[in-house]
Amino acid sequence: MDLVLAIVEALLLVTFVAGSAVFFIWLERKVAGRIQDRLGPTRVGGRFGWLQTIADGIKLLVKEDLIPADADPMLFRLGPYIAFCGAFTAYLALPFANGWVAKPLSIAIFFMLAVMSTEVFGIILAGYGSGSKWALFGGMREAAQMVSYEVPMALCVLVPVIVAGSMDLNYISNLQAGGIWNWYVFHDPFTFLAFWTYFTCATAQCKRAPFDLAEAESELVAGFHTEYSGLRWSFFFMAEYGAMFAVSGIAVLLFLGGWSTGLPFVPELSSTFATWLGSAEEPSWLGWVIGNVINVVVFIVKGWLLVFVQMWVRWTLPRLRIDQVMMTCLKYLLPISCVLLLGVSVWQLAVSPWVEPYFRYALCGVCLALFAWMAWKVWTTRSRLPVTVTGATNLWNRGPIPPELVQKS
Amino acid sequence: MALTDVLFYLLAAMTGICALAVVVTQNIVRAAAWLLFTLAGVSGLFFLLGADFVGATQLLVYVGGTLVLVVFGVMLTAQSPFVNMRISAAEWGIALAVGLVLYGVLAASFLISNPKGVGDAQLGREEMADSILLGQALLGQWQASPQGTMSGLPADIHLRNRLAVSYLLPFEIVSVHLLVVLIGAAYLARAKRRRLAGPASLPVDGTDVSPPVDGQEQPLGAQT
Amino acid sequence: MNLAVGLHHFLLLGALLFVCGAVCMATKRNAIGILMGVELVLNAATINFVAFARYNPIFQVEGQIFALFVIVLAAAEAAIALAIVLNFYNNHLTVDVDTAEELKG
Amino acid sequence: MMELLELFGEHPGWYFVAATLVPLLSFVLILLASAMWCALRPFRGTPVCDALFNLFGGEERGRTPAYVATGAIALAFVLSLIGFIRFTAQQSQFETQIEQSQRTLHDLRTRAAAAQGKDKDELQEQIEAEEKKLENKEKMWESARSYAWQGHFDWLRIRPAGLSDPDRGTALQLGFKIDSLSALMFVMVTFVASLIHLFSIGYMSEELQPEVEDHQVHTRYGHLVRRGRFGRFFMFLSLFCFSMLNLVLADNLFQVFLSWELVGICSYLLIGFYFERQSASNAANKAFIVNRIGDAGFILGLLILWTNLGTFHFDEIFHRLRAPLTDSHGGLQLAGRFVRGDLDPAGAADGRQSLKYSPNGAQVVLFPLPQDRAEHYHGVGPDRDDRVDVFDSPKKDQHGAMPYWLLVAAGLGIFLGCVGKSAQFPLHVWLPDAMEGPTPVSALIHAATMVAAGVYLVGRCYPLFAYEALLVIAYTGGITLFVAATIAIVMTDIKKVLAYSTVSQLGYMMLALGVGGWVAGLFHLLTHAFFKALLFLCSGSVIYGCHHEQDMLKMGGLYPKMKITALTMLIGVLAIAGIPLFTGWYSKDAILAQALGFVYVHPQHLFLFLLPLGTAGITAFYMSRLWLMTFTGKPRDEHVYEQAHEAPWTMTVPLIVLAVCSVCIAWGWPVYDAEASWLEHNVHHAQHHAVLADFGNIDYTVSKDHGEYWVVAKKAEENERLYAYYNHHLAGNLALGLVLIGIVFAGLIYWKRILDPAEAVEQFPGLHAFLMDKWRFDWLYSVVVVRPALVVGSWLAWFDLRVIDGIIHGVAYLSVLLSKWDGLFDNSIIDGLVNLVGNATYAAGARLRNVQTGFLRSYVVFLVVAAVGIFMVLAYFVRMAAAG
Repeated sequence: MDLVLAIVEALLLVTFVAGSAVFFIWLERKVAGRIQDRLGPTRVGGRFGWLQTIADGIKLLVKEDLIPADADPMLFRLGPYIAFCGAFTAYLALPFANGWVAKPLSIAIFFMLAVMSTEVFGIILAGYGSGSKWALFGGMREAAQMVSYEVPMALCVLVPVIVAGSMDLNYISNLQAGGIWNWYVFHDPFTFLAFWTYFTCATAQCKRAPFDLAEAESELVAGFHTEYSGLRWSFFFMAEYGAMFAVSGIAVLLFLGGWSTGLPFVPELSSTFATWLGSAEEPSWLGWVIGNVINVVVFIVKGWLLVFVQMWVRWTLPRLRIDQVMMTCLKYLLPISCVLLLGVSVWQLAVSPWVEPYFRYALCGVCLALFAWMAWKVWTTRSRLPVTVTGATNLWNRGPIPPELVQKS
Repeated sequence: MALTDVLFYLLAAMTGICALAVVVTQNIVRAAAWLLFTLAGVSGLFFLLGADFVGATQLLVYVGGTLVLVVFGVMLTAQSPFVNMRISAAEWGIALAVGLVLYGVLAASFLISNPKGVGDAQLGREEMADSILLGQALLGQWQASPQGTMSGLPADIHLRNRLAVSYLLPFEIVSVHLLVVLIGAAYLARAKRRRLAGPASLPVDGTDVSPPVDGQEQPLGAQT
Repeated sequence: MNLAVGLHHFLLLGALLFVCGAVCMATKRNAIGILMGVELVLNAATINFVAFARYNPIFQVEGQIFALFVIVLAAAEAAIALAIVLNFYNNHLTVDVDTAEELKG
Repeated sequence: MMELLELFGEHPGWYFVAATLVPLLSFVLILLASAMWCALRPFRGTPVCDALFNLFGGEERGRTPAYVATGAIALAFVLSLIGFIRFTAQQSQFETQIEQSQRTLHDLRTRAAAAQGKDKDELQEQIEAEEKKLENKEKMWESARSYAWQGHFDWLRIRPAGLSDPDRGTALQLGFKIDSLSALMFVMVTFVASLIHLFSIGYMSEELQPEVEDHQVHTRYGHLVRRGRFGRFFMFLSLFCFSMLNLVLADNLFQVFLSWELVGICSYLLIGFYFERQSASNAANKAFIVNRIGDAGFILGLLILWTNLGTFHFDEIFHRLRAPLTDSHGGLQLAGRFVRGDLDPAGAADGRQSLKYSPNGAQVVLFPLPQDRAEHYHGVGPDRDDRVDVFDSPKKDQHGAMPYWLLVAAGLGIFLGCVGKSAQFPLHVWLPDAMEGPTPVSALIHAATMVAAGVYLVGRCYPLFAYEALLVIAYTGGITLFVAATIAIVMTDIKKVLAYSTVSQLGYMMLALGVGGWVAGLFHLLTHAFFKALLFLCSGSVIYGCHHEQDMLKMGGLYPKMKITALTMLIGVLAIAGIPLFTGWYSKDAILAQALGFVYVHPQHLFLFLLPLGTAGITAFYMSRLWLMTFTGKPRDEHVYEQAHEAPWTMTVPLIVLAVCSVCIAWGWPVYDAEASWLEHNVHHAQHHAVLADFGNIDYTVSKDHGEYWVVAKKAEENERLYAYYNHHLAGNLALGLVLIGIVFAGLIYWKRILDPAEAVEQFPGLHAFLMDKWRFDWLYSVVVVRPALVVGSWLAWFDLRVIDGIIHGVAYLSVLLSKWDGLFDNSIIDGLVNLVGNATYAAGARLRNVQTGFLRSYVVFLVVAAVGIFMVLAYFVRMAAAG
């Protein structure tokens, strides 16, 4: 029986990862098109260009699998699977809703970090096994980058863990139910900073721009997957997008209140519905399911938002140099994360009893105000987005736009 | 033949076979790959045993850290991946013989001493100390000292200093030791000038392993 | 010997890993290969610890904690060993331990 | 530092200790610096060594040693001056009170005589009160008279084997005893020595050059050329001063003996300063050996005292030997004298013997220590019961007895040491030869340090000299002063004349001590120090000015060339001649007066007055001869005259200072009163009451309730002191007449040149030759002592070479033979075994080497195999254990 349950869960997760990968590829194209004025994605592929992705999938499925002559076949084959397994296994401990998790672990976040750290190895093997110096360089760079970015990432993860006092993601996100000010990102200055630091590290961890030195086309052709094609190649990208959503999910669960809607005075949904439909004595599992479905939706939306931010950053910022990447990690992010860790410990011990919960309210208010102001600016400027003939965008332009610059469409 | 038993046999088979593969393979990078599966299998066994924390640590430290380190070592020190470092068949024979004897001795030792095994404990019984218990033991809040005389300790030791035994101090010591080791390793392996002038011989597969200049391929040396 | 998994099976597996590690150390000329052998041996020890922790309630805490220590110290050992290997490589341009025989009597 | 200051504060005696140690410090400093210099010299070239080398003086070491030594001795002078002032201040407060109360008493009496009625009664009461006060003052006066600072610590303690507790056993002590005598000696020695140091800076300046050519040493290659020894000279001077000061400081005979020998070695080193010169090294050896003869006697005396008294401490010795002043019934008739008696065989009981008092007994009573509790003591003597029980081996707090002849022998032995040091009659021969040393050294030896030591020691040990010993001292002094004076007449070497004058002056001192003029002798010692130092430095200045020309026959008419030297030397001459108001006058007249008093009481010793009296005239004669020959008339040697010049200031300033001192150092008030000398008054404080007991006829019959004893003249015609006191001017005038005659003679002969000394020589050729040969003492000694000693020595040498060395060689040969066999044994068997073991080990190692392949994997295999083996063995044993 439990065997069947395990298989079902695995299938669900696989479908989710693969599906989200497909969705992300589509989203990436659209975002890139929007941000960089790439006309293709805004035109082809039927409505919203959904056919393009399907075509890509079919192409990858039917494409021939090349193995270079002086590659090490075994390692060459092993690479993608290991990478994908790394990313995929992380989902085992990722709760999508209250109690909806494949393998409830009391050390879920630790487990996720651990298995995601094995993804490196697949990339190394791929880079080495390809028997190409570009692949080798890419793999080495990637490995160095991921190994070193794991450290500040783990430290930043520890910050909310200290606040919550547990490594159980489910428990942590339940702690953040209720008003948006209960989210740990607003809990104290250190968690606030830890969120941004974590997000940076996570971006680098799943080798997204501006840290995608591995596939720096300008320097090495396509990094560790230069020699790959077809399905194995797509495994890498499934791993990448899976990892993207995984780290985003971790961020959501740790900082952004997990599946809590953030609406004030709304407690955790599933138990609410359960007691609402049933009673406090015997809560109805239907209400539980309904609440959890809403939770899943909320959670996934939050995760997708973060993924969208990652894409936004990717298509906005230029790529760093490898030594700059390393310097950023080891000279800046690592000390910062250490300071955050110490600071949050001190805060929890000494400061928190005095300022709770007013600091949360204040920080939350400030951030919301800031966000609202930025959204307002974006909204107001987006209505008359100037597109210059050179195609460069200028978001923060003030004042009337010279009419000859406005492109008639 | 419960599911856990099946899983055990699968994982054990994978672990053992990959370990043997580590021994027999001649390509060091392949050996590293086999070692990866071995370690992963071991961690899987830990999860199977219910030791989640240890398993996760195994994954994080070994697979994510040590093994990558090893592979980096391979990459940094590879003249050519297929350079011949074989040993004579005689040595193979000796090593295998000794290994078999050792295995026989080890197996015999506990098979003979206790044919039926310690109790009839089955996997799945939830008596494994979970991570919370582990943390409490580290902090000394939960009694973490041997109770029985199996370890040669007197039977009443837990009566007197039951709460006293805490693994926090060893843990701290180990962590400090780890820090010291990392610093020392970074110092040892810092980027030095090669003794031999001129570029190293190019490997047959064209992998350029000339000494790193900006340290981008030398995680030990350049990053600290 | 019953198929129901018991302590024996883990001990046998640990013994197998131990022997593999020993043989690996004994048959590799590559310094890093020898390092892998060491890792195998340490893993064998870890397996035994955790297995005892599982099957002997007396050790259900110690087993895991010692396993943790073993893992951490193994990491430290690997770091140092690799540093040494790198130095060795810088000096000998090879990682063949047979070339390290300056002190051979 | 603070502790040291507090020490100074609480015990002023430490001033003098410090003053003693400072020269030693400078000696050590210079020694170390020179040692470093010599050690660094070979390593010049490296910068560090060069820096150090220059720090220690560099190639040409400057005057630094001189400055160090001079500064040290000057500091010592300052310290001892402060100590002296504090001492006299503490001492004289008693007397001032006494004098003031006496004055009040006197005018009270006069007013009482004048007044009548009831105020007369009041005055009477006041008078009685004042008298009662004065009685106590008399006690204070006595305590002031014997006032002293002392302190000592055990240097090394001699105790019987197995005796562990530190208090028992006898200790050799180091300590200091400061009474007014030693305080004065300190001031004198340090002062004169400082001036001599200053003088030497100029005089020894040629030693500064890195290469000095010694014109008196002829080698195959011409004159000797050596490195200058400036620093060495001042190093020795410092050591010399330290030894002398330590000698003066000492409170026990042992310490005295130590410094005694130190002085001897210093004199040896300094007399032989130009040791390349044959004459200098001979003189040094002579001085040293002659002093050894004296020291043999000294050691003898020390041994006698140690065996009989078990102590070296002055006060203890004196307390043991001399009768106490009072006992529980008041003053004693024999107070302060030796109490002699005979042991009668009867009455011997439990280790004691009964000793019966008799004036000429064969034994001397040793009195118990301590004597501060006179109440519990019952005296011995005619006025008490004339028996006392003495122990065979008495402890310090018991009565004892020692043979009188041993006491005399001890005194004579110690005096023999003094004879050697102070160059008295039989052993005076070394002093004139000591002129070979540099002139400042001669000045130091003659004025302050060495020869003064003998006289000082005699004065210190006075209470242990028996009557016979004192007589010997007196006659020795008399003979010495006459002999030396006669020789000095004919000497033409300017320094030799001064040397012989020194000898004769020391004879004066000895004579004075012998005839009971304790104060006079030491007083003369002090004054003589000043003017003799002056004279020597003047002669040094003359020699320096005449380019090391010492012969007076080549001098003359130098007055215009060196006025300062001439005038200061004239002052010295007048002082030593005893012209009134010069220092010599006070002291010499005191000696003559004492001798006169002695001769008056003991007419059989008439010579003890005639010799010094006549010698006073002779002294005046040869001293004025010296001065006139040197400075007046027309020059005898044009070359010397042309070259002559005045000395630099470093040499003239000491002359002037010393001249002033030798004029007015002894003045008192009124100046013309010979008895009122301030210096004599001060020396008088230190006089031991034994002197009074022997020569003063102290009357102790005053009853106890009247207070302590004091001095009164019982029978003036039996009291040398009082007679001397009353006839001071008689003796002084006689001497003055002779002095004037001598001076006139000298003036006629050597200044006006009316009389020709050559004629006198022709008239008495034998006498002249005899005097020129210094009474043929050297010949006598060489015949009586040296040659026999050489012959005996040759015999001993033969015995040594043939017999002793023969035995030694035989033994050596045998041992060589033995060791050869032993060597064979060693090489074959012992080494064989050792090599066997070594080879076996080596072979085993060579076998085992194969195991150490250097291949890691083989090690692993060994490891595993070993583990398996151990495991199986263990399992086997476990099985055995399980099986039971």
